[in-house]
Amino acid sequence: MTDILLETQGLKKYFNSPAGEVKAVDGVDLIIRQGQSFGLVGESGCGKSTLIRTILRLLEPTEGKVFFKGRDINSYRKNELLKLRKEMAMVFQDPHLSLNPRMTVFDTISRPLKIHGLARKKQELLVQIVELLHTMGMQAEHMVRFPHELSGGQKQRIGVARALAVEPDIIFLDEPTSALDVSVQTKILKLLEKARQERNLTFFFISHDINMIRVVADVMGVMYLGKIVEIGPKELLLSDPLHPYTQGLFQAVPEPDPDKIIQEVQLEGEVPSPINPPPGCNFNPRCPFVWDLCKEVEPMLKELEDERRVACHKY
Amino acid sequence: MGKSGYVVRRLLRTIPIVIGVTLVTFLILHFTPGDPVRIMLGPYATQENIAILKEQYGLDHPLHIQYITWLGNILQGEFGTSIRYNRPVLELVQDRVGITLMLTLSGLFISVTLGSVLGIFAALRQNSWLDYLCTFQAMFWISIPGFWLAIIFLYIFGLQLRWVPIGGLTGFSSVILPALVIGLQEEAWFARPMRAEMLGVLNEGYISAARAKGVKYIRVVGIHALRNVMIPMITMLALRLPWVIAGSVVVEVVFAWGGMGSLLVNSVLARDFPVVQGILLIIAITVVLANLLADLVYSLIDPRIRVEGGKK
Amino acid sequence: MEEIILKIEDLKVAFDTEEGDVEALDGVELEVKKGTFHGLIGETGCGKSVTGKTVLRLLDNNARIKGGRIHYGNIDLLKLTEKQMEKQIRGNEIAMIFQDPGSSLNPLFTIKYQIEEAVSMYSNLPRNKWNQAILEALQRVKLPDAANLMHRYPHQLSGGMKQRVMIAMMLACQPQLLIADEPTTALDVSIQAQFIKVLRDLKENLNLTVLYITHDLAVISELCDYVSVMYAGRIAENLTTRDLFKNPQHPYTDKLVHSVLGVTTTLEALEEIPGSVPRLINPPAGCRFHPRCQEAIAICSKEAPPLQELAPNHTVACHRR
Amino acid sequence: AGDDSEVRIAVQVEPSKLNPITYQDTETGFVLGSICDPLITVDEDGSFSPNNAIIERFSVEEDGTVITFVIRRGIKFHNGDPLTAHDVKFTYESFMDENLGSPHHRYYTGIEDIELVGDYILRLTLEETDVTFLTLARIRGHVLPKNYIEEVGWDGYERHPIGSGPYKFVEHVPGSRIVLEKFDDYWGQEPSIDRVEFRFYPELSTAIMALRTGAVDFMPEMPADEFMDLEATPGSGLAFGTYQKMEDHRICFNKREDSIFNDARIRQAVAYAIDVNELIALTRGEMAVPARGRVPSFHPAFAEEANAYELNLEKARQLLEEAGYPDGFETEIFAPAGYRERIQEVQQIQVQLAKIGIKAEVVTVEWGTYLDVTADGEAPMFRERWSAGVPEPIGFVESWHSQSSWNPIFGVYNNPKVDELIDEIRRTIDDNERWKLYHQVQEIAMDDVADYPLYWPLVGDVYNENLHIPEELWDPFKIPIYYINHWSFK
Amino acid sequence: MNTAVNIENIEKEIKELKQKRTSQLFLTWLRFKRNRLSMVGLSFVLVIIFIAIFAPLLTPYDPYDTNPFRRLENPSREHLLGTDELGRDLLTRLLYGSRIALQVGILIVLFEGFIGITLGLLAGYLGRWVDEIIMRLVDILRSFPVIILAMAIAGIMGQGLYNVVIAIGLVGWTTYARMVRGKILSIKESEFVEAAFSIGESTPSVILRYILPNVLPTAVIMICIMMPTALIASATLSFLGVGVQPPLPCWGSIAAAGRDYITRAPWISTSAGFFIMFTVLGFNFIGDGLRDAFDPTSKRN
Ligand SMILES: Nc1ncnc2c1ncn2[C@@H]1O[C@H](COP(=O)(O)OP(=O)(O)OP(=O)(O)O)[C@@H](O)[C@H]1O
Ligand SMILES: Nc1ncnc2c1ncn2[C@@H]1O[C@H](COP(=O)(O)OP(=O)(O)OP(=O)(O)O)[C@@H](O)[C@H]1O
Ligand SMILES: [Mg+2]
Ligand SMILES: [Mg+2]
Repeated sequence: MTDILLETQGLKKYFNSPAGEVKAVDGVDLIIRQGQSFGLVGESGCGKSTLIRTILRLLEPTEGKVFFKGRDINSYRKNELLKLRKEMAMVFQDPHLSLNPRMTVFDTISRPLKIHGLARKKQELLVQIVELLHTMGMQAEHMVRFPHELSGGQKQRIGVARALAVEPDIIFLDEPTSALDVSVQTKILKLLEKARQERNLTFFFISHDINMIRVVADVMGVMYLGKIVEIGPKELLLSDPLHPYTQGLFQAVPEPDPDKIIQEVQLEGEVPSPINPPPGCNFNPRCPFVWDLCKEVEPMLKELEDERRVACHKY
Repeated sequence: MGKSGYVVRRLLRTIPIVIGVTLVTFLILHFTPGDPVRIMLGPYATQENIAILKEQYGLDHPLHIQYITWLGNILQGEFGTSIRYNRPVLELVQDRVGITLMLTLSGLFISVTLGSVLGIFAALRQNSWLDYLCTFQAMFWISIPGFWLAIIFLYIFGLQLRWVPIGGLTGFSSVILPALVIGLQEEAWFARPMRAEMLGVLNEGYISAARAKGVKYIRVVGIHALRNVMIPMITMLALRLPWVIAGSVVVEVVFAWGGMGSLLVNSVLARDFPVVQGILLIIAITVVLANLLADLVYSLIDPRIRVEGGKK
Repeated sequence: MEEIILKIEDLKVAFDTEEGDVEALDGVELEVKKGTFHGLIGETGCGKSVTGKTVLRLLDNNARIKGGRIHYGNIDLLKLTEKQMEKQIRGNEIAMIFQDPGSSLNPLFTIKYQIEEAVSMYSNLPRNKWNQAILEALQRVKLPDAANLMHRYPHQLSGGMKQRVMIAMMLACQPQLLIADEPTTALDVSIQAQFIKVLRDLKENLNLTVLYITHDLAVISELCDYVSVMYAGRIAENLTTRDLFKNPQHPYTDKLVHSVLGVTTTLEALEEIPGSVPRLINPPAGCRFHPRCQEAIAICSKEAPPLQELAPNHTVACHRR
Repeated sequence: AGDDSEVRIAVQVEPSKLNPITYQDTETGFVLGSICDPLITVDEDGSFSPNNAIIERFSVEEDGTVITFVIRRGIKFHNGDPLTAHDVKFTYESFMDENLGSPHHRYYTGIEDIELVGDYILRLTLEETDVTFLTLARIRGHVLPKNYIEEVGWDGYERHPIGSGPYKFVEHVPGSRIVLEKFDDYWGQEPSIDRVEFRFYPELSTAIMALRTGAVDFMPEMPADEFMDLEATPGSGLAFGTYQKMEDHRICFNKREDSIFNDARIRQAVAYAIDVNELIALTRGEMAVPARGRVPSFHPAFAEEANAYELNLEKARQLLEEAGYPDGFETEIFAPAGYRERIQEVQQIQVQLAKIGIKAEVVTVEWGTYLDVTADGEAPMFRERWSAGVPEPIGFVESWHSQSSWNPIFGVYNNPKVDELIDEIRRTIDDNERWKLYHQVQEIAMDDVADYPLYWPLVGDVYNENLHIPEELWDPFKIPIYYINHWSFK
Repeated sequence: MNTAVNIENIEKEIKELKQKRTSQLFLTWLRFKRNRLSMVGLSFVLVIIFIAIFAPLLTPYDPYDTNPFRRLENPSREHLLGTDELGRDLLTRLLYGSRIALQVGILIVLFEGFIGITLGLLAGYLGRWVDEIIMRLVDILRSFPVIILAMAIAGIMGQGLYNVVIAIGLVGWTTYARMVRGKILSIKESEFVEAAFSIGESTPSVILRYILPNVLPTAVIMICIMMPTALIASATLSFLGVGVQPPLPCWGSIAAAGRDYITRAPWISTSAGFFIMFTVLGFNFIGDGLRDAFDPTSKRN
């Protein structure tokens, strides 16, 4: 068993909105180990993005702790935060929106290098950037381009290169391919995996596309309405989902197999609003196995064998 | 959040603005050099005369006392008494507000109808000569100073062609030119956004969806698109109001209409504090209220506002 | 042989833009059989939506239909006047659901009003029966509490509900053919699953013909009988859904199918199509796929391959087949 | 006008309050002129005359301290009340009442006593001999209805003023017009025109267009430029008339200690450098008489010997050199904004002064600010105008008196000799003696260049040629607009 | 592909980078150029700038040289547009007037632009009460008609060129502030700013490198769009008698002064008004073109 790289304890992030308090992340306990590729799935609005933004301290948590390499990241003072930024990096969902339209590729990638003092002289910068571009399957000529002069896939590769530039320990990937076409998606995923192997990186993927998480993750988590409902090694989770939500979700995924027998949908209704989540288990209004306890008591994330954990009163 | 909540919040937001407006109004006139009493009495005034009148009008008190007194009076509907006319400001305004209202409303009417029609046609016939003509004429009218346009119109249609009477409010035909000046100058502010909004709305999914249903194009434009375009147009209407009023000031001066505008200009020049303050305040509050009204009106048109408690 | 309800022949559409002409469609050919679900797939920008909109003649102002025929039954839609399209075809015969459920409903009108527009035009019911018809339309797509729901405004519905309202509205027109342009792309998996179920039910109960535009092969496999694969404004391959997964002939189809997550479940096995989708302003000569094709030969860069029939219900445009 | 019984008169400024005791502006005077009757009038030759006036006759006692008025009988106010000596007394008292805030208040402070000798005879007693009293305090012609004012109050009066004049007030539509109507019981010449409408045209060009299109019939005091232009336009359908206005135009200097113009040589230099003829050509064309003293040249008090400072740049430069400014200096010359002619002249003066090295920047400021800065000594030079009554021209010279309240307004002038002479003027009953004193004052002040007189304007009225205005009204002491009851349509 | 990095080649490419950067502007220029109206506008403005620079060479007269004996003359060989009410050559004054107009216009937009952009930046970036205060102030000022408030302000400070600038600017800045704030709010929330923070950029650096460059085009366009408003407002103030002082040859005051002579010398007002219209139209066309050129998404499609 490898070292724990990242751990969250009861992490919460609430937003104020005119309609009330949005409980976007509502008590998340997670453990990410060194070298893992962790994948978190969940439906739109369940708080995935907010979770990783809070872990990265791009948002201040409302409650709870995040330990990175054993140290509480809230104990980092403003000037130390820079260290943290070198160790954690992020790749964003929309390659187009996450690049400054007024910076060339060169500028975009050179910023992290400069900020963290990884290259000072122009020559050093050039060498490193070209190397990064080559890793990403791009050429030096791309350095002079502005984002709008690149294709979507190329932009996302720049986004990845920017994240890789600081040689971080962990990279958070917020649906890194959902804005891309299938054929391009493959390329990015492969490049990411290659980089992970070569640099011994830890990945934290989030996506609503179970098929993607299935392909890239070792360990998989399922999130529902601000909470993790189930977590465990990918194979086990896929073959034997425990939480009723996980089961329903996996069932709902259409399969590109014309021979598959089409099953009846089990997940009725929609994700409730995070402003007034149902009492007890969040999932109880949609759960086919609901009993009274579920409507009153919130299930904790229980540790099962094989590193699996699930938050359901059934277990 | 109910709709009444929205209305209340919107009303509350108006209060600091109204207070700010009164403060600005009050201060501006008080920092203005030139003693109102002296102007009133003219160059022949003696010191005693000045002192007596100052006391009479409370102009000898410290500024903040004057402000509070003034504000207190305003709240009671007392806008003070004109120094020059020796009549209540409100009465003076009442006498003239009709004229200004007629001018601004008829001007607005022309600009909104003309602007909307041109804007819609330009959008429907995008990139046609009509579209370019619409853009060009809109630019043309806003590139002309209002006073100049007024003078030229008067010169051509009044003096040379003698189509309309010159000066004063003497009947329907005398309203045409002044209203036209305001209308043309403002029309651009409706035509161009109307065109842009219309183009935007026509590209919306629900327009295609309505057409896919087989709804006639006229109906799609007239009902589905127009209603959506109305929301920004109402905002624009409120937004342009101060400009229309400013335009009507100039127009009133040129066309010798004795509305609030010319009263204001004369009073500014004569430092008739109470009148200027009163009118400035009335105009500013009208604008604030117009904005409020616009917001409320489109909360009626736009169902989204009722629930979300704010604009999208 | 099944009846062909829609037949597109050699359809060419271009857009005038500031940068030049975009040849969005360059000889699209496909046939939709009555009572089937016909999928249209391809990467972003390949012309799927343009094809759909051309059928209804709802293209943007800067579009030019440069040639081709669209046979609907025995009418050539491209020959009709705008009036005739409005009166006879749109809604009446062919209806269309657009990609984004949020923007396809007019935010300022109630659901009822928007469905009523359709009901009033196409059903021969007296006015007092309209409400009933609206209710039925909503219930047909399994919307709960339809009586209440129809008085709501679009923003008061969730994405999935809006999408179902859209179908209800289009079905209320009682069209023969429904064009659905990526109706599920914006939806979550669980909602998408519910939506697909609704469609499937409709297919069974109403004998609906649907031209289903998507880039999600999984959805195709669950819903469609036939598929057309598009690449850069042309049809690469017309085939059955089964063949798509089991027997793709065009190199592009092959790559596409195997680059789809889910079809392929390991990263190593995922196929990668080198290069990127060409821009349609100056598309490559010959076969538009040839710069990315590993099987390309000399002729591919010179001549555009015509669609040739390989088997019944299977045509492909490739020099190598 | 299409309707013969109505005359429409264009005025540029709207009368603010139709109150005879507080008004300042000419326009209010125009309106009140038809509503009220003058107490005393002045004849063509400039002497007091009871013709057309409320006073039938008046007499001044030997030492000049007692003045007796005999009021004409049979005069009625518009409300039917007879006009009596009580009303005249009331009017005088109103002027004297500080609380009513008449700007002319100070002219009446010399009144010791007002005595009603009968219903129609009134006796004023002055504290000391003041020959100028009658000129300065002739109630600007308007006798107020005592009973009416006591009944409706001053506010009420201002809303609906009445008098004994040929026309009665009908309505004031603020910002638009004032309408008067023929008063049937008028004692004097019966009006031939039934209605008079004063229309307000703040914009001169609009007013002129209105005149040209016949929308209005009469425009008093048309600016010279426009007057001459219209006059030269053939077929305009307009008629023209002029008269000299008792108004002097001058350049004033801030003569306070700290000012550069404290030095008389510099003022003289400026006087030599200014070419009055150019100024007249610029703004008035034919319509002005160059001023060489402070009193109109037709008046016996006019000082022929006073230095007129003909244009002489040599001399001007020499004076500057003597004063220690051989290369000139920089200064400012002020004019009130909106007063076109003054601004134009000031610009021309700027050009003229530049020739002797004085760089005068033109500053135009708002009327209100203008009054402040000129009175507070912040304007080194400024372009003023002053009108005063006749026959006694005291108004033109009195501001030179160091104790006069006008003195600071014109930049402070302090010359004991002049003070003495002006005091003497008031006490001197003999006309010829007094004229001589006037001569002396003017000679001294002109030598000093207390201020520099420019010209006397000729004022032109423009009217519809269908309107008949009797010849004799074109007189500085009559002025047609005060005699609308003598007008008629052809 | 060889992975060995050839520094020289890359440096060459960096040079290209600089060329490309200018070609960015060049692209914008191309888009701008395609718009016929904006080219017309540009030529109008260039003509005015040319006139402003070379005014003394274009006319033999002095704009201040009065001649009381040759006033209000009709256009003639000698005086192409005749003379004004002081006998000055009208054309000369109008030509020199372009200097004043440009000066006033530029000063106004710079002044109001500076205040507006600064306050807009502050409001947008700092948010909370700073935003609240600034935006309420904007609301308050916008409730007053500009001309009327400017008239009052010009009254306070006395007239003159700089006071006109301040008077108009004190209200005019609100437009910039609103625009800039709106823009910042959207940029602030954008993913690339978040990305910048995620790589460790400091707040000042984010403002400087990420926010400002993206606001700048908006600001530039704003300035071009506001120029006409500034010119017209200053002319209107002159008309109302509280503008630039005579004898400065300002178009607004020439038109205002000339209106008294409209029946006799209509060309005074007409030609001054024409100069204003010409310039304003030019700037309007340019502003319109720029808006399209800078923002390729808003192009007429
Ligand atoms: N700044 C914010 N203010 C208020 N509410 C917010 C804010 N950011 C996110 N939320 C709300 O928090 C909830 C979780 O949002 P989040 O973006 O984390 O979801 P997500 O799982 O990433 O969804 P998606 O798959 O759509 O990206 C949503 O309901 C969202 O509306
Ligand atoms: N109005 C237009 N003007 C110019 N080009 C257009 C226009 N509409 C579509 N295009 C171009 O036509 C091509 C086909 O567009 P289309 O919308 O049909 O793609 P699509 O296959 O539906 O893609 P997506 O999967 O992203 O919806 C694209 O390259 C697009 O850029
Ligand atoms: Mg997200
Ligand atoms: Mg599409």
